[in-house]
Amino acid sequence: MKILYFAWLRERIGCGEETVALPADVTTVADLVSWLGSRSPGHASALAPASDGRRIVRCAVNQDFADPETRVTERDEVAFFPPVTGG
Amino acid sequence: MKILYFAWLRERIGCGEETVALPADVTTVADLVSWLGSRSPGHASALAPASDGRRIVRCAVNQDFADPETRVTERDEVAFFPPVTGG
Amino acid sequence: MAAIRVGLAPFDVAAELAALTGDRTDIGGIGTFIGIVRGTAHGRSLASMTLEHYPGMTERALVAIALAAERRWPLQACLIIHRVGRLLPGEPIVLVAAASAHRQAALDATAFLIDWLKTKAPFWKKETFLDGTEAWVDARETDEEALARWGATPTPA
Amino acid sequence: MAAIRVGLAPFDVAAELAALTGDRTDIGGIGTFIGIVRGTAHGRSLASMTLEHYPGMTERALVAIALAAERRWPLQACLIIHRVGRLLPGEPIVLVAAASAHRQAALDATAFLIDWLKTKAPFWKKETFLDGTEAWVDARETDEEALARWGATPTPA
Repeated sequence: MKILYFAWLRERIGCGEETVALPADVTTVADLVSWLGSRSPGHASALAPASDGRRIVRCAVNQDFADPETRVTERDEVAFFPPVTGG
Repeated sequence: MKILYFAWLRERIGCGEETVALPADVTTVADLVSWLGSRSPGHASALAPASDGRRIVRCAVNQDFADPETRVTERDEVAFFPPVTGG
Repeated sequence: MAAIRVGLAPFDVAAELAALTGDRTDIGGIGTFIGIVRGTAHGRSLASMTLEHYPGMTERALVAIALAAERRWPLQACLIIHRVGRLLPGEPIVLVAAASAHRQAALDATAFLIDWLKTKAPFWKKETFLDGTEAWVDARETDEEALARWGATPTPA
Repeated sequence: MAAIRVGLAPFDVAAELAALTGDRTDIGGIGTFIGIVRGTAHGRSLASMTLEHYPGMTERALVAIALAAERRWPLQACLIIHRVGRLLPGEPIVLVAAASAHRQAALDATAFLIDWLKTKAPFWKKETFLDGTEAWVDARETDEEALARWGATPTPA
């Protein structure tokens, strides 16, 4: 699976793009966040929820905004990023 | 008094500007409209209210929008025109 | 800074906006509206549109409208340019612009400027159709309704 | 016609609007909004603003936003141009424009385009201050509130 990181997630994780082999039990965005968080302290810090439990990081699957429940497969392009601030 | 006419009032009256000597009993815009209406059939037609009595013609005294009750004197510049349609 | 202009000449939007903002770096957004002569009216083809105005009162009215916008919103600059004379379909008639630190103020002030201009500035449009006939444009009640959004007194009726 | 563009280059508003309208004579008004880099943030002087984006998703998102505007209002044309890379204070970041036969549709669609863009397009701003420090801009809750005006589902939280 191709994973992309943007803005301060990219900086904190130290890379903008990585390709991972997905474990069989990772089937949703929420699963993916948990699993990625175990890969390095940078991942864990970047993907952690706020201290009040609110989800900070946004996600897109195949370039569409996605929820924690959105299902993912090995062939998807998944991106993680902060709330957008364009315009 | 200097009187100006714009748009279809100007066309119907046949002039854009005239100078008149104000009778003593003309003290408001409403008085002025009545008195001007007696000067020619063109004036009467241009300044007449709509068939339902609604006032069609707008007025400005010294370049500010005015009401029928606005007072006028010999030294004022008074303009009559249709509702505005710019923009 | 409020700038207004009335004249025959066309305007260059980019140059006008550049002049409006100058070297300032406190502007976060500029809203603009450009009104354009349409090629048809009531289903008939237009040859041209002629704009008449009341010189002197027009400038006073436009300044008053610009200042009213500057009182209502924190604007860094605002601009009203209105053309007069004979214009062809597709030609711009009017440009209004409002610059502010914040986008909502810029957008709201832009709508306010054009709404007020349509009911409070002494311009009159005459349509000349391709068949040679002419007609003065009627004031639209929707323009007075648009004014009401701003809590404005309608122009004296 | 919806046109979108993402790139490093500055834009010429006059040329963009001319291209948008072409030879059409059915457009009565064009609303536009231009977003500009401000010279200060949180009271500190800015050296530059750097715009990062998600190539591919950005273009998809902008097309979706433009099409959503065209579904909601009778637009003859609509345009979104967004710059990326390093921009200096005073430089334009974004241009949105909506052209319609009627001014209210053009103005409303313009506000809609910029409101949606601010919450639904994958851009991120990083501020570089004169003292050399850097900070990613926080998303503002007022942007989500502006969205609510359009009856829109907020972006997944």
